[in-house]
Amino acid sequence: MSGAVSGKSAAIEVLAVEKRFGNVGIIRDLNLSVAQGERHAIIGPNGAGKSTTFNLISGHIKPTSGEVKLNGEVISGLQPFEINRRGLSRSFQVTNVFARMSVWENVRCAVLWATGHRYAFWKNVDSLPEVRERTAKILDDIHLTHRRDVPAGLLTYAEQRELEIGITIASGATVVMLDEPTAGMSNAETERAVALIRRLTEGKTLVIVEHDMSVVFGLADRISVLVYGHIIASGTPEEIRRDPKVKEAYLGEEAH
Amino acid sequence: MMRKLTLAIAVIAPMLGQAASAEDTIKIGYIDPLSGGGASVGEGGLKTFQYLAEEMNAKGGILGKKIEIVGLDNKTNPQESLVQAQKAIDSGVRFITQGNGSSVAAALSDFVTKNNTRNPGKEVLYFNYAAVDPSLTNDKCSYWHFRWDAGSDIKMEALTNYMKDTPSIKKVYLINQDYSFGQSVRTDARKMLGAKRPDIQIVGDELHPLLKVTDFSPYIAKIKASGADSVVTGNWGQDIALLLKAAADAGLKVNWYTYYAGGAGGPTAIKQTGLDHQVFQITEGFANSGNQAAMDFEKAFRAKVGISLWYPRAVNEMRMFKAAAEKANSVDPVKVAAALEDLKFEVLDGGQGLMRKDDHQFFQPIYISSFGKLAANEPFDEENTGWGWHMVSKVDTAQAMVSTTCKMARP
Amino acid sequence: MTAKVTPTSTSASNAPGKPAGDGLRFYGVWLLGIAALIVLPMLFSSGGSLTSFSLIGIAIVFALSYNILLGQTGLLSFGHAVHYGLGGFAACHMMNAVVAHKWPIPLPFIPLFGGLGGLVFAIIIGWVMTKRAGTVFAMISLGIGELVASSSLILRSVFGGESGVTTDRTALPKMFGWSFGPQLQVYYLIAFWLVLSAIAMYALTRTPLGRISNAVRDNPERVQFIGYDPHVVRYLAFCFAGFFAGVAGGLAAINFEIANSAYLGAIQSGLVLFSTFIGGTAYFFGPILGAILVTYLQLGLTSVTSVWQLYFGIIFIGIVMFSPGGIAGLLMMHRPLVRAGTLRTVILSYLVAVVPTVALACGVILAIETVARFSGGETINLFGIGFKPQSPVTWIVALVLLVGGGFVARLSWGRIAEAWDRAATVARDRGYLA
Amino acid sequence: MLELIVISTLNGVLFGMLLFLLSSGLTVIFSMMGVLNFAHASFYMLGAFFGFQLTKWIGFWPALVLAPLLVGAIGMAVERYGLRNTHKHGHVAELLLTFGLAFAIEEIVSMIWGKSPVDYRVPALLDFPAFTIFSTNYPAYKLFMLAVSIVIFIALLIVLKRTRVGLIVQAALTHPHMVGHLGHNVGRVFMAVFGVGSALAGLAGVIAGPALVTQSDMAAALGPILFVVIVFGGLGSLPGAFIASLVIGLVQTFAVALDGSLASAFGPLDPSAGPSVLTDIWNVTIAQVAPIVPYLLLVIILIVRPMGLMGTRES
Amino acid sequence: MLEVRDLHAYYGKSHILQGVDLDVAAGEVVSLLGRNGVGRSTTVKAIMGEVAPQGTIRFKGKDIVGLPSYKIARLGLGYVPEHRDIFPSLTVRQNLLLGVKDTRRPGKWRLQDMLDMFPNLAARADTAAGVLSGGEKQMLTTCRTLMGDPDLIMIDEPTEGLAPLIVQQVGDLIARIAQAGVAILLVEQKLSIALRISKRVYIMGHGRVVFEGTPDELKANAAVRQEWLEV
Repeated sequence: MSGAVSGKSAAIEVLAVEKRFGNVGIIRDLNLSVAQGERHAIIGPNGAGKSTTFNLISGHIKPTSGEVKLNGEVISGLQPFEINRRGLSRSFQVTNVFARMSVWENVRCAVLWATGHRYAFWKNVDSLPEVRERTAKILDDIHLTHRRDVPAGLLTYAEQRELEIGITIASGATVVMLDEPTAGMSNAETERAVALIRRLTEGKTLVIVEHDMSVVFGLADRISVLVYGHIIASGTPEEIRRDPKVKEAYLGEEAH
Repeated sequence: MMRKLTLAIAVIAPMLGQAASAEDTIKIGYIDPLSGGGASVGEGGLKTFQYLAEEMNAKGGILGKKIEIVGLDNKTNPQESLVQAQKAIDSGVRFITQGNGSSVAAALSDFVTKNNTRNPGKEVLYFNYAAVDPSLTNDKCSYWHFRWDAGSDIKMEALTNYMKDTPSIKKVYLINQDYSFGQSVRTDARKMLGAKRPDIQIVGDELHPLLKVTDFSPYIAKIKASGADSVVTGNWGQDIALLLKAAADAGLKVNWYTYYAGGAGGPTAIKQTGLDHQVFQITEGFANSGNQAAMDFEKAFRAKVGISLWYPRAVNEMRMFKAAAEKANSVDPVKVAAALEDLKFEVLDGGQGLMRKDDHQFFQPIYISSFGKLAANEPFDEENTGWGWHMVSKVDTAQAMVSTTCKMARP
Repeated sequence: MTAKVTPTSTSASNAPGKPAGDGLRFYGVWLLGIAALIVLPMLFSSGGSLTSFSLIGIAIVFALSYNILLGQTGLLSFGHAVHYGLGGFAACHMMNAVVAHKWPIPLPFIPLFGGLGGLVFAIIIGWVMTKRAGTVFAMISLGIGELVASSSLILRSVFGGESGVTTDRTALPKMFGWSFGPQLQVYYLIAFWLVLSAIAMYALTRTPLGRISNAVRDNPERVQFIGYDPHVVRYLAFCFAGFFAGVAGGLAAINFEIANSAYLGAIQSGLVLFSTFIGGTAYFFGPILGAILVTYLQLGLTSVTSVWQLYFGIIFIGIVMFSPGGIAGLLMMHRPLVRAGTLRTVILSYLVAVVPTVALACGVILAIETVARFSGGETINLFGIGFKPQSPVTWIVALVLLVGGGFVARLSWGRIAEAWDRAATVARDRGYLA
Repeated sequence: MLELIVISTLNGVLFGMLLFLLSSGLTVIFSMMGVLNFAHASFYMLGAFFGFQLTKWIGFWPALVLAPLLVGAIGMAVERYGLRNTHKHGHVAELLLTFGLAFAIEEIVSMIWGKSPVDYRVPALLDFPAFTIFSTNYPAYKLFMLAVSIVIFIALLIVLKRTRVGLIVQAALTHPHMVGHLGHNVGRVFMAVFGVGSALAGLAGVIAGPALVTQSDMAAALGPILFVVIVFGGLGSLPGAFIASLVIGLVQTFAVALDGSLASAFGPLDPSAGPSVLTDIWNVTIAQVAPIVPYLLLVIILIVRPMGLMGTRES
Repeated sequence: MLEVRDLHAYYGKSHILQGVDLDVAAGEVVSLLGRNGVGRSTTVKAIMGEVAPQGTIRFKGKDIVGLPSYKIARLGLGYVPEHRDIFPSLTVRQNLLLGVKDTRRPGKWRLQDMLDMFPNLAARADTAAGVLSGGEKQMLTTCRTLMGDPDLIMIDEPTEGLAPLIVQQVGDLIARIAQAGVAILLVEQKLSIALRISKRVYIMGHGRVVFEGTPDELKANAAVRQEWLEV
């Protein structure tokens, strides 16, 4: 249904993936291809399996069958941290920050692996200049510099969502997946978040799950529509807007 | 200013050592469990010593000095014992006494020895009234350690001397706790029985973990399967109570030769199981020993303290301490220690005892008694069960002597 | 493990970019601590005090090592004493070996071998243990604790049965002419290692690994998506905790000159859990406070009352219910107020509450002691006033204190809560409280 | 040999059922509330002492009913005034609360009843050998214990699976809010569950008290093994606890019956090597280590299958 | 029957509901529409007391703010949550029986009626509810709540993730409930059912009610649909 985009090599390829929980098939014959540098949105009604798709790609759950490739390399079956180390980073729909740690620490932790400090127990984390600079830059990018010493659990909801994005992009991954980054935000906050995402994912591959259509149409180069664990349509925003199947899936009525 | 501050902190801080109190009292540090699992035993011992101290004080104390027993809770933990010993020494204690747990005894003996070499002039004596591990008077012996209880090897010597003359014993089963004391019971029994009654068959030799068994039925099943007619066990505490209970439940009919069936809860358990005169105990004395002085003491003791005298050896210890101090005409530990060596002493239950110089082990007559319905001339029951100990055999001091490997380092 | 949000966390307090004054204060606190360690034995020189201080020092190292697990990494262990004990045995055997083979290793180096003892076991057993956190880890640690404690009685050649392994610390080669016979020298040895270990463990919290441990504690799932394997993080933290527990065990072995199965047991594991939790796991100094308090109570309460365990239980329950952040959490709650300058209102309400609360506490103590001593009939000595447990006067006093104190105390606590709300609101407005 | 096998099996089953009696309440509480109740063994001890005291005053049979009720009431109070307030701080705090409680209860018991074992006897009605196999008696009281365990197992299964209250409890396990939305008072359900769990521990105490030693340290002695049972069986699974009790009872009993050691299997080690860890391990008999075998089983099963034998979730 | 005035609710510090007003009269079917994340589910949760509400909520004239949810339920307010919280280990029959609040006072919906109404459920009455399909689960939860004899039932997104045919069936069920005289507050994303059975509709946006009217009014108002509902 969604063949590889010609011209560019695919950053993410999902090939005939299936996921069953017991007898229930959540994802059926899922095929998806996201080109390098593309901003790709996955939409679909509640319960269609969008988050499951995210979890399958990021290694959170393992597919029952099929394959997931990242930059041509098979990653299905790898642990999440192994996938992350190969350059894929994701956020979570439910805010998933390190609640008892400060904003600064949250972002810094996400920077550590990518800067090569790994499990080091002989370095003072405060005196690593490149870590500090990168963390400061990201904090600046997500507009949380003034909140740097506040425990993440005490941030406002919107701030936590922004921090979530910050953590996700902190590692410098080339493929970024955001799961409903603006859910629960006010209009103004949403606008700010969209601008933020656009800026931070410049030159990267972005996969986003989103309900807010203004966000989707504002951000995405291509859109895939997921219904019942299956992609029913894939194309540019205009193509999707016109697709009658999409309208039916969303509004439960024939287009009129 | 600093002094005041120090004082203030010292007042609010009970642990920071009290100043040594008046010199006219002799403080004896009683280090045994006063809380936790072993507390029932420890409290009984404390009451015994306190009773003895009162009795002596009423008669003028030792060389005119009053005796004070300082109870120190060691929670049956060797490290805690050392802390308590240190505290006691700080508060002017020069004599400590302890009995429960060979591990504690080993630690204390070692501690006292080191303390005395490192702090000359501040020597401390350690009176052991119940820890029976033979190593304490053999390879680990110390000049500063004196033991009034018979070592487990001595008790076994006495027991096997009795068994030697009891032809009905043919098949013996050994069941013991898996630690040094239990193991010494087991090895001594094998060795001594082998030497004295080679015809006796050891049909089983069991070690089980210390105080961890909740159900002894499997062990009873094994004993039964082995066809044993007698069981020898050093078990104490719940390990003897549960063992006897399981035996009674299963209807096992054997004779039990024990070290500690008379400990707290033991008599109750035996009465519950109905093993009438089938449980034997090896002790240095018991309530119905027939010795008038001992029985008078027992009566007075029970009236005052409310428990039976588990530790006739505590009486011997305190009285002998007094005798030694008077002999040395001093309560200086070094002089008392010297006076105690080879001191002969008439023990509570009658007969001559001897504190052997070679290993500081006290030798005394040993009794084998059985627990059951009381005869007319036996006034004392145990734990209000209506049953009591009955004399089976008395082994004289000479027959209860064992050799020692102790190479004592003398000051 | 449920993530609990505390007003300020370890991490927040030492983020870089703090004003220079903070840095000075930071080193000042450490120097003050070291000075106190040096001066203490000059103020209290009796053998008993020195022993107490030594034990407290050991307990602090042990509790800090436990907090690497509980506070830093979120692992609840019921068997931490295993490393402590093995460290103790390793140290004892090393000391004996040094003496036997005349190796030129003086006593001050011995705790290192204790640490290695704890570490080696952690390395061997840790990988499978730290596969999972939460209840599974807690239960495995319980099982391992029991297994090792039991094995220590079976493997006699290593553990010396229940009488343990003894050693003589004075027989080792001398250093600076110190024999380490006197307790004072041992105290300074322990103090030295305490400072060393505390600095090392504090430094550990400021390394990448330390920070990632916090992240694993807060959210092990998310950690995987920033490139880390939480299993490896837990394993490394476990090894460090094992090492420092081993150091503590080695110090204990030097202090007591004996290592035995009591080092390894459930009681020891429980005590360190008590200390750490009562002190507070969210701050580095929490376990230090806890270790001091618990060791002090353990040494002090036993000589005052026979039912010390009950007081222990009550204190512990009180902390769990009313201040799950421990003493440190309780203290640090006030920091934003101090900064905002609104502490006064709260302090005043505390002063009001002190009297009825103390009365209530006295009532509780009197009631407990009356019951505990009823059969024995020993007099209860409360602030120099003697109470006879059998006398109805005692019961009435206890009852009045309990009910009256309890009633008034509740009222005054209500006022504290109000004062808190006021102070906190102001602090929040001024931006000192998030 | 046959004799030993038969008797060991019987003993194993009897002991296993005693373990189940003790751990059923713990399982019920864990499965419903996710609380690992460290004070469970303390409630068991309270049951034994209440049973002892009430037996003295009003006889064994009334005590058998009354003592568990008392313990249950205490359990409910603990839930209502302790655990419920602690719940928001997470399971660790709840667990630690019960940990402290265990400390306090032990001391209270020894304050009231002293530290020595009390004379708590098997009721006269059941104090006779029920049957004899290979000349080994089986006392009626043990069979009574066996019967009670099985009755409790079946009763709990029925209550949980068949009755309305059981349904509410089961539903509240996964969806407490939903149960509230259907008009059921979940708080009271949890309080009742904790009460029932504690009462079961109390019942176990009343019954096991005369068979074992009733003493103030009995809780500490039995506590850890109960955790082994419920973790081994699978946290929260009643059938799991039942099977685990049996397995551990049998394993422990048969381990005692076996005298085997590595030395007896492969011959003694060269004695010239001297004492070492190896000789210790070589010479230790299975019987010697029997009581620690359960802990070994625990560790192994948690490593291999963290949810336990029949469990469905890890924590 | 249900009166909500100036309802506010917060998740942590985020202000989710910013003054919601709505009414449901006895026997009336009302739909609450809007996109995801605008606060529709939070509104019903706040009414049930699952989210701490501020403002006024009256049910049958009684103020229910601050009551525990089981008491609210006992007043006759039924709630079918978004995620169809069936009790998976219990059988279908047991699930239904748990809906009954008081066994001594049978309500107007009986177990047999339910099973008769839904042959699918009847066929699986004694299997564990966990294996049901999404549509069957929706039927089950709705029926379960009905067993408690509510006077007003709030159903949150009943058609979520359901195939069109099943959506139809769910619509029928809701219509049948309405016929029986039970008031309904339907939270929906799909317009079809809502427009078919509602008497009035509310549309929410950004934590407020932004439109109130009849289905016909909504159909006529393309601007509102475009801004607040459509893709």
